Amino acid sequence: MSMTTAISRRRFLSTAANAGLVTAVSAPFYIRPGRARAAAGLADGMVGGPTGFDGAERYQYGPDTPEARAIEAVNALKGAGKAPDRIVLGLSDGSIGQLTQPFPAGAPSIKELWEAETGITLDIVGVPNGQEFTKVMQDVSTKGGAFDIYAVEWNRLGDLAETGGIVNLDDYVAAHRPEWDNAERGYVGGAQGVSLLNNYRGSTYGVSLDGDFQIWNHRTDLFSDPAEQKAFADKHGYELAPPRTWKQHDEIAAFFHRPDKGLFGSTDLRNQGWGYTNWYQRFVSMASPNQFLFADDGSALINSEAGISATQEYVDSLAHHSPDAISWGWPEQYGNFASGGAAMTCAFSNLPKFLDNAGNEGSKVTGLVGSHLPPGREIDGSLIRRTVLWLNLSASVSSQSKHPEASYLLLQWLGSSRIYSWMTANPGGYFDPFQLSNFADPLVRQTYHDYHMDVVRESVARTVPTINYPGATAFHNALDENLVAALTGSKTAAEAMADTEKQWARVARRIGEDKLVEAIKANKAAWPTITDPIG
Amino acid sequence: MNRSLPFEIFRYAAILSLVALSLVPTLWMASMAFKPIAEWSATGADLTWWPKSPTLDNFRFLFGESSSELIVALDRTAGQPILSSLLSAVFGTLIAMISGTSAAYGLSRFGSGGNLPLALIQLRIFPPMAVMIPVMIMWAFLGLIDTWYGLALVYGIVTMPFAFWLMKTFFDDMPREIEDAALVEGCSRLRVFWKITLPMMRPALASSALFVFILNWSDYLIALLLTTRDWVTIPVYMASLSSSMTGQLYGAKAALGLIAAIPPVILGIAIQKHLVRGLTFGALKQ
Amino acid sequence: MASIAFNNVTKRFGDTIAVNNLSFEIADSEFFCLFGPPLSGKTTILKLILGLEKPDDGEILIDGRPVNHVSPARRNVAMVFQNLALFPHMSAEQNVRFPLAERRMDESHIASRVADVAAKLHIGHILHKSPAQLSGGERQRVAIARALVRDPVAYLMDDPISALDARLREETRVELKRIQNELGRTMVYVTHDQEEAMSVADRIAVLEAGSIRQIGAPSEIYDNPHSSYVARMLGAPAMNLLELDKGRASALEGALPLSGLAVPDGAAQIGIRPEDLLVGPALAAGQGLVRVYEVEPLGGVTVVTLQAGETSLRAMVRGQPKIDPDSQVSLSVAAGQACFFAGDGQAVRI
Amino acid sequence: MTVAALDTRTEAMEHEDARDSRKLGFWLTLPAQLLVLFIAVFPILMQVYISLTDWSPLDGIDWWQAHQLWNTFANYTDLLEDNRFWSALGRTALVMAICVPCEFLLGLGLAILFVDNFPGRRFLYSVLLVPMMVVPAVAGYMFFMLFQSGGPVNDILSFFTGSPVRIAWLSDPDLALFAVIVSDIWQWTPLMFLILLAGLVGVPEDQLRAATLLGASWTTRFITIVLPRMKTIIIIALAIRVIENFKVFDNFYIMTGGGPGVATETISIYIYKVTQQELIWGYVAAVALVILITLSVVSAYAIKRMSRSRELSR
Repeated sequence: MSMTTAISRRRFLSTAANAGLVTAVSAPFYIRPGRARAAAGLADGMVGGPTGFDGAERYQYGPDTPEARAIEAVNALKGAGKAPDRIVLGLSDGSIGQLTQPFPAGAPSIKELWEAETGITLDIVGVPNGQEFTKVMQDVSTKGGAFDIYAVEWNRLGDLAETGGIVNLDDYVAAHRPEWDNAERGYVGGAQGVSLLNNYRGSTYGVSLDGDFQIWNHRTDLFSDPAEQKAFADKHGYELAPPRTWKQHDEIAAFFHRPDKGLFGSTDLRNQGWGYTNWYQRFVSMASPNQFLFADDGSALINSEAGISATQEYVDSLAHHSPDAISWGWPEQYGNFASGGAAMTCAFSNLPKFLDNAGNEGSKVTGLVGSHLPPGREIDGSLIRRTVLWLNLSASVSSQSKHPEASYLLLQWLGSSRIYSWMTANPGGYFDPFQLSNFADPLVRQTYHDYHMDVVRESVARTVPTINYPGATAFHNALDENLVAALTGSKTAAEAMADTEKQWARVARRIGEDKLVEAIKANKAAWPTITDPIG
Repeated sequence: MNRSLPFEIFRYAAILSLVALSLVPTLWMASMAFKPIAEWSATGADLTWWPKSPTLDNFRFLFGESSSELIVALDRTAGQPILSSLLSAVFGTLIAMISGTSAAYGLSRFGSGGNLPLALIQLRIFPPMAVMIPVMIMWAFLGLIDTWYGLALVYGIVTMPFAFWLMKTFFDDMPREIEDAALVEGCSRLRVFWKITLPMMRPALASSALFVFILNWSDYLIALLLTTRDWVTIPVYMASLSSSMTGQLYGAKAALGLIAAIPPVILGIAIQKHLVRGLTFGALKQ
Repeated sequence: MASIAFNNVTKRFGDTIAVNNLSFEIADSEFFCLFGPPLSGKTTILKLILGLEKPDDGEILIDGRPVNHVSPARRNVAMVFQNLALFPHMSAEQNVRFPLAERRMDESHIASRVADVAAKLHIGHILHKSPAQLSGGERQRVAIARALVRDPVAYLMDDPISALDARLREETRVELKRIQNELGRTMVYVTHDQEEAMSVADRIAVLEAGSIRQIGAPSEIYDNPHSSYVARMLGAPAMNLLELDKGRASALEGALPLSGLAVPDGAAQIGIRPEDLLVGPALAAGQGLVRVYEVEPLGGVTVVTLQAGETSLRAMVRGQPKIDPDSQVSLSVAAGQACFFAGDGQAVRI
Repeated sequence: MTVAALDTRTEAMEHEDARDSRKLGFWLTLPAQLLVLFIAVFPILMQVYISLTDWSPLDGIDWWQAHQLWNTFANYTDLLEDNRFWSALGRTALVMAICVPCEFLLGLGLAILFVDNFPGRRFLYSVLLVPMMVVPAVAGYMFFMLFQSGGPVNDILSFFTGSPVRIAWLSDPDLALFAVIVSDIWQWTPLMFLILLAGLVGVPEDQLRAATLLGASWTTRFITIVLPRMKTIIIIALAIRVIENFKVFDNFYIMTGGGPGVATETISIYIYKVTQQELIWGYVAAVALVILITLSVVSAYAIKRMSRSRELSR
């Protein structure tokens, strides 16, 4: 299958070198990229974009698009001698493939295209998964200047902005108009979506390169098995189908939980830093339209009936999880699901892209994956279904970059609807779709599967942000520590919530309460209001 | 000692079972390194002790040949991290051995050094994690972040106490008359150290250097904090070996783990006969 | 060609005084023996001469020149250490040529000197071996060769042959004496073996606790010890010492007639060498007798141990006379062959 | 034959000679002294300074401006109430109290089994040293897999018990602690074995033989002759492991990340998390200084004790 064609490193290096060479020699022609490249297969009226494969024109751009403006502005900087020879981008190891591997067959890679259009080398430095923030803080606190662009979890945006380690991008946004809120192609939820993903305290500090919305998956072979359906209906009195409520979810998971046969009911619980997406989903759906974590005055709302019962449910759900659940990371979760080890799971939206993939010979669930909306609760006559945005890679420009504007322009080019759709369709990395144009794109839909894409789009509309203001990690660590204590039985649900509240108060004191209240308010604006009908 | 038959049987049984037990993790790693992806990708699901279809794919992958099954693009092969580990551990060992050995000699022969022994013990006991913030800031100021020599310098300093204590006991053990003889026969103090003492200490130097090297080679924490991209070491690089499709690349990790065991094992074999004597801190003098 | 002199030299190690205000002179070309029990300061004296230790007080002169501040390398003194101190990482030949090579002599000169000394000590056939491969005697000779290979002003030897077996020791001793004679060089020789000291030395210095008790030719010290300490140090079996009470050897209660001897005033002890203690048959009645405790025939002489009350005496008798253990014998002292010591151990003369 | 006279050099040169050898000692220890100062002076001064402030890299000001966030001793009083810190410290002590004796007893047992020659001794001896050569981070990954509920450890247990064992080692706080302790014991018993074997081989054989002739039983011989002779080496072996075990990080962190919850969080992992995730560096500095002072006092005392007992035994 051509989708999975990987190129060898050596071949890749030589292509990259050639591209660089050609550009260097002919750089002057690229001040107006469109004209120079028209002969190379661009569609009529297009000034840039990938070529060489069927449907390439969807990712090409005409003049006065965010992508074209970015390229033009970079080349203008270049002409003025204000552009660098290379831009260093620190990126999670697992995502690099999306920038360096050509996709689909016949296409250049993202990196090659950027270098061809601008003549600026894109130097991608891999950062181990999970160490992104550590590496960035090292660079910020030691003034290392190793990167022009940092790509870190979205939750850290507030922390990073407060360090002064990343650049406020407002002026560049105003000057180059990325059109992120475009109603047809832009972020889900328009300006609200942009504020959710890219802004901190009203200013743009990041450019989202990801859509880490936690999406539910199930095994279609199990759910459509007549024998299973009959057995389930006999037992619970309703049809076996992807769950609409948490109660159904827990019953179905318990029904399928057969550890001695290598099948777990659900596998969304994971270890430190990953596991509480499940808790979040249960907690925020406790009120209509949302159960918030903090009140407007900054006091925590978790040590409450809602918090305790969400925690109790969360602890009880361990019964239908892998016994190893709380030592797993997502890699173990994916591996288990790929080997057919779970009936349901909640994961990043790329799970079907990787595991329901004929190119993945290790996967036993190819063709057997289905997606469904998050379970919810019936409150005041409607169904509150909520999921969370967790992790999500965002790129920011380092304050130490000598060429912040050129770096921003790379991000504008990369993060705009046409190039991003093309990039996210590439199965070689973690970047997931999050823009309207992504969800509609046939190539993306082919990679991510039709059945999944619509569920993702609808889940996005039901997504609440996790904590993304200063102290995010400290808040999450305290919550995590207490949740695990509850899971392992060393604390009751009530004790866990009470202790979390105490520790949160201490974190808040250190951060500064004023700063926090403001950030909490800004964050609240990004919470969804959509509700579903019952039944 | 007793040589009764039941005793001998018990002895062999005890030895063999302990040896077998200690081998389990290593064998598991070795078998993992030669397993194709299908045999390790699912966590614990398909437990096989031996690779059903042994392959060198994991090693090939580390050195740049990407496997069609793994759809993962490494931004670099294992070559650079191996080089980084080698350079930083070797030069760290040199720094530790040179400064530690000469200080040990100075203290053993001339009583110089004052509180050095205590300072060195404290240096060794102190968890490096607790000073990493100022060290990071210092290293940044000196431009040593993400360089192999910056890493080698830290390694040299934190393992120097080991080199110092080991070598000091050897110097204390060495008969003074041999050096005296060389002095009488026309050598200067420094020349005695160079021509007589050091060559005589070759076995001691070799075994001390091996232990210091193993300590440096094993480090994960310091390299994690002092390198960012060009000079990450093997243990840090190992964290990069994961793929979006299959999760942790245990096969590749195991293969790299096997490669990482090669230098210490080779050194260990090379100095095997001095090994036992090497770590006793002079306690055998009696 | 050099004399070596100590002028009021003192050396302390912490609270211990290793060498106490020592003054003596070793003549040029002399075979000088330092003799004393362990820890009496013998080795320290050698180290002071070598410059491996610096005196705390006093002055050391070599050939009349003060050398307190001269480094060992420049004193041009050769040394054979007690534990030999061969360089274990070098072959025997490299060991032997080391002193010359360190002095940057030219290769042909070195080669001929090494060949010379190897021939002299009969070690030509083992030069290629490493010290670990050599026997004790071979190592000894390599160490001596390393000292002899160059032309120092003096040779110092610290008990160099103590590790050898008796026969080899005797051979080497003779050889050393011969070589020293031949080279005509000053030799300072440390030993704890009185026989060795007696046989090779031109002069012996008897040491006790960092001080020299007596210096002199072997025969002079043997015949005329200045103190009971020195008297007992030399001679085997050691000199018999008996308490005197009113001119009589009190322990023997008249069994030892001293009437033929002139006992000087103030003498508290009488010293009789075993060969001067004459054993005779029990003859005259009324003569005190002593019981024979043990008889050791040694070939040329026989050592007879006698027991009188708490006191035991040893006599050395020529040949192998027939004396039975537990028999009673009479004793006498050879004419004029007794020494007398005062209460403080100093010799008392008439 | 010519006789070389005493080397004649100027007095000045001779005096220089004596000074040289005194100076040599100074120069030889100098590099080590400088390196220690280099790694100690600035970090300690900086830690003292920022430990009195609320400074964090998140504040966006450089560390020397930390006085703007002066809090006097707030970090130190916080430390007194920081249960996570104290429990991490207690856990580190607990890990040490289990690991070191286990490694010691296993190492001693192995050393006793290996002290006499037997066919295959050399080979088995080399095999036993292999765990020491495995990079701890690698060992961490390996043990993570070994202890999965469907992993090899349970497989072996199933084999011996005859019924399928599916223990979730790393998800249970107590079992996870057990698992990381096992990995530490696996990795470091060989070192103990190596040191103790050297000690055993060093016990003079004639003493043992004499005791055997006198009819002493094996245990008596071991307790009355072997152990006393090995006293120093046992202390050294224990000291090395106590020192290194106190700092344990790599394999623990990779196996469990300190989890589940904080069940395997040692002091190094605790500091790592607070440093790298919560970024409250002023507080970390206070923690570091408290540890430094405690360790200095303890080690100075231990050295004094040890050198005294050594003098006594001489």
